[in-house]
Amino acid sequence: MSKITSLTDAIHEYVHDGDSVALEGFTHLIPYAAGHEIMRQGRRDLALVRMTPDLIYDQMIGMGCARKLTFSWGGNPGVGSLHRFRDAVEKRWPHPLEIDERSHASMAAAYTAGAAGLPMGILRGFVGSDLPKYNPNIRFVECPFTGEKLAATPAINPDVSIIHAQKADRKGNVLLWGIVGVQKEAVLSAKRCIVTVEEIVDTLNAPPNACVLPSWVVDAVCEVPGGAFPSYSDGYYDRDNAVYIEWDSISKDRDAFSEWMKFHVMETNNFEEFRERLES
Amino acid sequence: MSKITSLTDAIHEYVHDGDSVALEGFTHLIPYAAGHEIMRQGRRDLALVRMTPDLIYDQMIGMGCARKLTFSWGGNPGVGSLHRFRDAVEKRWPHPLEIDERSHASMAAAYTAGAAGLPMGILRGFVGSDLPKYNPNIRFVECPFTGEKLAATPAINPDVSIIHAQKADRKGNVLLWGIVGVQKEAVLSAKRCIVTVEEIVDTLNAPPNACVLPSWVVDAVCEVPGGAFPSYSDGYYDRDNAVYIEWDSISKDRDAFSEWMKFHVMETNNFEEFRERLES
Amino acid sequence: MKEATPTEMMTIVAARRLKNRATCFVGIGIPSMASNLARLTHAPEIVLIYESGTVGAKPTILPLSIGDGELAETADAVVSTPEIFAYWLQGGRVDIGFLGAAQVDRFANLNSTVIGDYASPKVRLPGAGGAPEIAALAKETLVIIKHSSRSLVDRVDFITSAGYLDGGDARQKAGLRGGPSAVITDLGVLVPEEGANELVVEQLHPGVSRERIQEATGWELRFSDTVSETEEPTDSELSVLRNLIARTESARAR
Amino acid sequence: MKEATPTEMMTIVAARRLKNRATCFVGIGIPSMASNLARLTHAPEIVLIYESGTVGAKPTILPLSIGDGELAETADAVVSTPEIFAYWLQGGRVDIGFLGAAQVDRFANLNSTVIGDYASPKVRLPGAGGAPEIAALAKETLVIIKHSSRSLVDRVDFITSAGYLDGGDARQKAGLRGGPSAVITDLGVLVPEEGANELVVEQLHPGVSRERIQEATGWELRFSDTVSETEEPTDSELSVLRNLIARTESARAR
Repeated sequence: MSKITSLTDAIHEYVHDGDSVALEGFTHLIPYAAGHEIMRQGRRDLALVRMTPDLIYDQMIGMGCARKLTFSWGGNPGVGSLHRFRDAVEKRWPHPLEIDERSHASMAAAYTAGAAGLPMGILRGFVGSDLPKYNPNIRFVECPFTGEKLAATPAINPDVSIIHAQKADRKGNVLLWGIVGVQKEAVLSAKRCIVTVEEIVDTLNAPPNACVLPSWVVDAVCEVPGGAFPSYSDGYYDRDNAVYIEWDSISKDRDAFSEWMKFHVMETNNFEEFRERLES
Repeated sequence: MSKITSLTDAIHEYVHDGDSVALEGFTHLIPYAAGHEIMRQGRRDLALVRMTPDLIYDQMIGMGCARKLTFSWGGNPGVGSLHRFRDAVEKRWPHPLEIDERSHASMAAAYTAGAAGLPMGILRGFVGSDLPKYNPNIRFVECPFTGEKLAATPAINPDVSIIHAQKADRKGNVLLWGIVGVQKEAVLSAKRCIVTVEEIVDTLNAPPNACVLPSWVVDAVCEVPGGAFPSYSDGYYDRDNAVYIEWDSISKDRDAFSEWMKFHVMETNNFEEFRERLES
Repeated sequence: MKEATPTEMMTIVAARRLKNRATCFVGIGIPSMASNLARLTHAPEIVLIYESGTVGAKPTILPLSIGDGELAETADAVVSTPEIFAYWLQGGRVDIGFLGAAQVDRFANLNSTVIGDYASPKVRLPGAGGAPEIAALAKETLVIIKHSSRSLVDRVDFITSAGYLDGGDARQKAGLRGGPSAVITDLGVLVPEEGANELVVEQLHPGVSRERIQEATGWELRFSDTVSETEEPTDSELSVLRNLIARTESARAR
Repeated sequence: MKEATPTEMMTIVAARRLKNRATCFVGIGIPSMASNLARLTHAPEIVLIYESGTVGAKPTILPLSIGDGELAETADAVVSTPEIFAYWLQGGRVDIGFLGAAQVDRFANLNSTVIGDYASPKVRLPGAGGAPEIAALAKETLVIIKHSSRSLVDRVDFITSAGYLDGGDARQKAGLRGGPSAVITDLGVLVPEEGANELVVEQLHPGVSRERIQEATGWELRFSDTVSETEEPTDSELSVLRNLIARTESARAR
């Protein structure tokens, strides 16, 4: 299989039922097209990982792809709840969802540890919080120099990480810029990794010290223009806030949600067709 | 005192006898001018910190500024020994030098911890090495998730860090690029910090995700063109390898060293005069 | 000028607490509005850090999400998420953190996790986000919340972010410094009483009576000896804020 | 073509061990020369990582320092020093690490710290640098050292970087994988014998006798059953290497 491939083939080859899967992107560059393709291909029992689940995980949870969610903030930014996520946790619909709930700082430290080949990240955190009472994945270590108690968070090492970036070159080197979130860490902590990009170019012309992922750490690069919609790609298009707002009413009702997903995602062949149906 | 100031004033105000002082720069952007000014002002009992001591620390150690050195590699890159460093350790000249010796990876983790407000950094390191037998600053912690033994290194938090960068704007925001080493961490881990720059410009025009230090984390910015000589500044001048090679013979002999330092550094008023005497 | 709405009031009261050159760790919504209002009025050199990794953002319009392109474009530096939490928040560089929550209790503990039981919650809230570490590591935090007896409660159902825990020196004993310096609501301002660290009313917004604020609070409120009426928003505060919002809305409509 | 010098021989023998697409953590000197030679001959897609933070450097001339501008300009990515050690070396992305040392012993342990006693050394060497972690974390390491009875010793004065420790499975028991796969000298190539992990001679360079290599070694050497003579450098290897060096020297003279 060549490194530069179609999204369909990449998801088929690298995302398997039961995998732990991280789709990262902090508001910016969220890999929506890849999330849709995972649903289209009917993946099940995924252990989803993401700091801020966002709409794409709401959809995947509602469609029954996920058995578990590792996360730190599950809301619709600036709008309110993720109703499918809530329904899964509150009413176990479409089935129960195991949660591994942390904080942003500890998720970031956990990805960092994963990328750095360490079994845990350490941070000053969780003191006084009730989270450690409910999450056995939050523990504490003692500093052998000062005796201080520090929080420890187990490394995140997904079976597969997926990110969206602005550009790749024909060899599969990837360039992203702007708000880069934990994407580098998500890629470097994963066993396998897929990158969707706005475009494939002859040369990246990356500025010094830019966030570049060399092709040999990436398994598949897929050209998917607009693949972060309704999130955004700095330099390409803005966030479509209306979609985020509309999602609130679509997702509130189970039937309305299922129908919307069927029409827009499951019955389309790819992200382009999804966009067409959405805009028609 | 204004943020943008002369190097003389900055060293006078921020570097005190007895301080722990880190001058960082990995081959590139080594703050030579600042090191010279510290010697000119006759600072004593400094606890020097630097991954790769290089010629500038060889000079400071030989001139008797240092009581202690925290480091991971003390050689003249591509040339051989740092003779003044060796003389201090082997023969206690001009006086004994306490050493806290680590490895690159642990120094990097220690600066990172210092910048991150943690008392220690953790790494996979030192297993099987004799260094932990001699350095009580290398200890081990157990991962509460996997039971693995990981090396711990105490955070580095210098009293003052000094780096050289390419540019600052008139507000004192600093931009560096190319091989950036541990400079950001050195600055963010320090109580006080001085940055010398090649030039002060109206606007930085920093590319996205560039290494920028906002003015409010920097205490003093000093315009010192060529201030990294004989190291280099990417975009300004190359490394002067001849100076590195010549240093070997200058520094081998105590008297030759002392005379050279007196004439070139101690009897000059600033880095510009040093350069003139060197080239004459 | 038209009277301030409750949201405007909260925003202006919060903005007034921000000193020039303060470093603020800012979330979306009122915190972002308040700190940008401060930046456009009395605190031009305030430093805004958003958890998406933008340091020194100077947006001309308000961001809708924490990671809007506007923030990255106007920032002094854009760093990764691990770095923003490790070097900038945990590194001790944040003077003031803003926090919202579904519930705050009499010792200023915050809940943004669940209403009801954790394992089978009545309402599953979005969760912690950056809050526990902001609450623990900022030198000072400001809590902004709409006043009601469901949001200001005697005991939060779940402590997501530590305030003063059981009150007194419990927070300090747990090894935490800082803490909430004020809870700003649409009715007034509550501050932790020295020593006990129980929230007491320090300010009542114009037209709000002691009875009204008590009625909207889930515990028996105490009032500071120096309780005062909040100064009316000035015309300048109101017009800068309203211009900012109008600018934001017109930019978003495009 | 003029016969290979000892340094050229070491360089060529090291280069031959580098497979295409291998990721190499490279130091200055012979390692840099060898891996660039490999890149310019049989391994065009080899990935060179220098500890100064350059990933995928493709220098046209040899760097004199580990942080030459040439490395940054030709690299795919230039990252910070903490990142290069944490994400790239410790993260398990390095196939082959190169190490030099002042001393190597019969179990391939390396000393670059002191000759004599640590507290008052006869010779203070530069120290560890990146070596202990390269030795521990690269999937495989190659040691390059000039052969003499002072450098190939029965026991190193100080273990800076772990080889096979006391031999046998000592390294594995200590929790380390990988390990030195070869010690390449100007006289031959030594490899750890399976099981015992004692260095035995596997190759002798052309014209080097068993007696000569034994004389230059500080312990009683054993020879592999399959000991062979190193293949002569080809004209192509020699000319590419000499061109690279000439190009480097002429660039430096400018």
